[in-house]
Amino acid sequence: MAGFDKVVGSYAEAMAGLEDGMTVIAGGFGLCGIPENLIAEIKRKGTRDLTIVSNNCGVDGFGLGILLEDRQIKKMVSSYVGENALFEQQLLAGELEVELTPQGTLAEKMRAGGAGIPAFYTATGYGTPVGEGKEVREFNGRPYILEESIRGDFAIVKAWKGDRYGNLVYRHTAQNFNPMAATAGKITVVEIEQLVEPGELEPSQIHTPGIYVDRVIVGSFEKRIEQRTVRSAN
Amino acid sequence: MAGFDKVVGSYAEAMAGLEDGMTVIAGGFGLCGIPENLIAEIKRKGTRDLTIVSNNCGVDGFGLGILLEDRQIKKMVSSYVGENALFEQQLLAGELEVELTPQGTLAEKMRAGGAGIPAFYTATGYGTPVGEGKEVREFNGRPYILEESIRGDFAIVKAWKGDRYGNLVYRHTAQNFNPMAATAGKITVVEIEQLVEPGELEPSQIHTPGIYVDRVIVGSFEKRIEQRTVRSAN
Amino acid sequence: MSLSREQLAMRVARELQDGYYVNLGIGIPTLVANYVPEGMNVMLQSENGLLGMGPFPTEQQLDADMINAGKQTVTAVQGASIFSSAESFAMIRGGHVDLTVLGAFEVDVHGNIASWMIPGKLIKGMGGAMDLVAGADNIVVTMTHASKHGESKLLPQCSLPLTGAGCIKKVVTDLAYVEIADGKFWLKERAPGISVDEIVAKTAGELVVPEVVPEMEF
Amino acid sequence: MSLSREQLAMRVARELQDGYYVNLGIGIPTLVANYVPEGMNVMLQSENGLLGMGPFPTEQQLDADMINAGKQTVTAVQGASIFSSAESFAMIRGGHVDLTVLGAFEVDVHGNIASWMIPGKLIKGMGGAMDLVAGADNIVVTMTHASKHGESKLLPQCSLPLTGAGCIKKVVTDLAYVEIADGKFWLKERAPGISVDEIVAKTAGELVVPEVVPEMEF
Repeated sequence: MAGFDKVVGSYAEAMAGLEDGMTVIAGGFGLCGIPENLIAEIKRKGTRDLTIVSNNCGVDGFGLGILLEDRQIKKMVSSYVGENALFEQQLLAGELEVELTPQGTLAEKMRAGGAGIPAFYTATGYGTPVGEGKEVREFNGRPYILEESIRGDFAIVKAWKGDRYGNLVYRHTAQNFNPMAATAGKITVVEIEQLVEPGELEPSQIHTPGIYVDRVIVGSFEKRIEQRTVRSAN
Repeated sequence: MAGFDKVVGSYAEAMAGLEDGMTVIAGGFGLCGIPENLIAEIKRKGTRDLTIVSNNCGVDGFGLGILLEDRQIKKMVSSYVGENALFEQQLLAGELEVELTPQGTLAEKMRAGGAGIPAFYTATGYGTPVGEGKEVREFNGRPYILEESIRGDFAIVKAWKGDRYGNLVYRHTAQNFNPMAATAGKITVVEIEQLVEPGELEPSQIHTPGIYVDRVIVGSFEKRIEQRTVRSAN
Repeated sequence: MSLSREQLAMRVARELQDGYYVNLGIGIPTLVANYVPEGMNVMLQSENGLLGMGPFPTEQQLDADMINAGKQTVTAVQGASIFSSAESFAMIRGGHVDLTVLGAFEVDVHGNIASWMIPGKLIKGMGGAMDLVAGADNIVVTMTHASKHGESKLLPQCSLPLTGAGCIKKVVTDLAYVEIADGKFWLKERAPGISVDEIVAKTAGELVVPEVVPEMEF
Repeated sequence: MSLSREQLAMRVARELQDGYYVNLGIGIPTLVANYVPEGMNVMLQSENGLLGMGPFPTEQQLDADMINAGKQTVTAVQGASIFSSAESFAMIRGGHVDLTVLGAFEVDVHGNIASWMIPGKLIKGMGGAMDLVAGADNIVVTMTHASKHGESKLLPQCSLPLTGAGCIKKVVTDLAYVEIADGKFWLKERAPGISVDEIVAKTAGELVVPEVVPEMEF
């Protein structure tokens, strides 16, 4: 199935076409399930003035945080950016713009973007700064605000297992924003831990059907833990 | 986990509380993945003036078609109702109302209903009879119509495997509308083929998390085939 | 000679490209799957929730839980995925399907299509057709050029209630291949042995005819 | 004596019912999980996509791909499910979570809550808090009744930017359990040894005080 073989051989190839000023949607929650090597490739490329749509912005020195070091990010669209001293510094210095978006609204904006729904109503954020300037409308006597969907020039995604066709399965809570991000990129690039043969993934257990995916690369991952909490074994 | 044990022992118990005039959302596509025994229980109960939200209305003598025999359905919300002579007869006689809804819009209306999204914009149906009387709005230069979500007093769902907590997995294309229906009922009743122990279903491979489900019943199914198409084995 | 059903499917199949995800409607569009060119791979999407539809099952493979959007029993190819109707139409509405092929009663010079409802006749419903025409960039309509009574189906303005507005750019009929742009039909190819005069006579909407109209080859 | 963090969690835990799906915010709300009454079962929802959150892992169980909304490594209980953020907030926004517990800076008599932003200080973001308060019918806010400087956090009108409007009905503070209805606070219980006078003095919004205000029992 030559036309459906989406595996690329290098990270340079995986991120080919990314240009200054583009919008990149990234999967991951905190440092869990982030496309860490695709992010590193963006740093290596030195692409600038990026708008990054991601629930968080990594930490100092890991994840999206490394794109702050050379000031590659112009704007973040996120629900929470509090884990990152460099972020704070650039924000206060006016070098970085941030559009804070409620977590559920952010997830739904990505899904809607991928699903051809340009806008939807939600009660989330009504009466708060998030609702300012947005249309308010009542349904069944309750006010809702209008939120528009998000699409990206690129989406960067981390999955567990994948096949050449781009069918993907995520592992545990590393799923998070990845499935929605995968649908919302004009070019969707996925890095996976394990390449399997087409047919190995049970069709009805595939989280992301390959139709959403343009490029697949097999990577190895550090998977840094942000809050290491353990209990004693007994 | 007593408080989470949702298994009921009889179909009467499964559909307890269903009253005349209620709205019932049903999973299934054609005769595939329909909650055939829950439908039979509605016939047995004789509940009337029902609004049924389902992609199709079964066939004469099977599936939702059997609810037409005693005129239990007041209104159907469906995308396609062409497989049913009794349906045609009651529609032409003015005994039955039908609200034809594009298939994708119908699926999204159910999902939105379950997800707390009261309305969304879609290009589907713009400029057609479906768009008549609905708000039109442009996003990025393209016109879209506003569609409102659907919730039901009951949702009736057919799954393959399920546990006592209501976690569900669907089999092959019997998934179809069932996951969305499951989220959109005030009371969601599921009939399953196979009861498994909590923990047997891999957490990240559950199609419908138990939080959406109120009652579970184990049934046996005829699974009638609507269009039997086969090829020779060689 | 006007094209046969098989020839219509063969002509539509030339719009396929390697690696395309394709949704084929019921009827002639379904036949397109039989004419995928050698060495080319396409993946068929069935809107009830199957990407990678395979052939009909053998008696041994027959499974009531495995059907296509036409409610026929089918199989899945290796590498297929199966999902909910909401996910299926997210793909369709979101423009992820590369090519959609469907039938119609009428199309017009504005790219409008009418394919689901004849007032006065029983209305069975639009199924997924409205979503498919609204979601796809690349749609091929295939139908006869005129009705049995000789009335053109390529109109200045659709007379029947629409399935979608302004969404059709390519029409393969039994007489011709026609594109729609700038409020006109553009004649691109004619069926073997069909004269330009016949096509002009059977096209009610404005038709631009180039000096040379190549014949389709099969 | 004003309630300790553990006592706050214990009082909130009395709002639990058998079979409840519960979302617990970061901080004191998290402690509520330690005080689920004997014989009662609740299932914890973590908004990053986990229903059925278990205790922290042992060293052997530790897994970077298994975290909660506070980004802490966790485990899953038997019968848990794991899903996307869109599915997680479909549950939350759709009102499927039975009880949500979260902290706040301020609440007011209109049921407004401010919990995410102090102008002039660095804004870190609202995370899932706005979705949680908009989606839940049954929310318990837990916080200190007044600031360290003695300023009431139960106000006629929130002074800080809101997290949600008109959504809070129950507040457990270190001094009292208060309900919100009809544009007023309603004093329902007081912490052991805390006088009604002290509660009145530290409640800036209109507070309705019944003749008898029972003491919380622990």
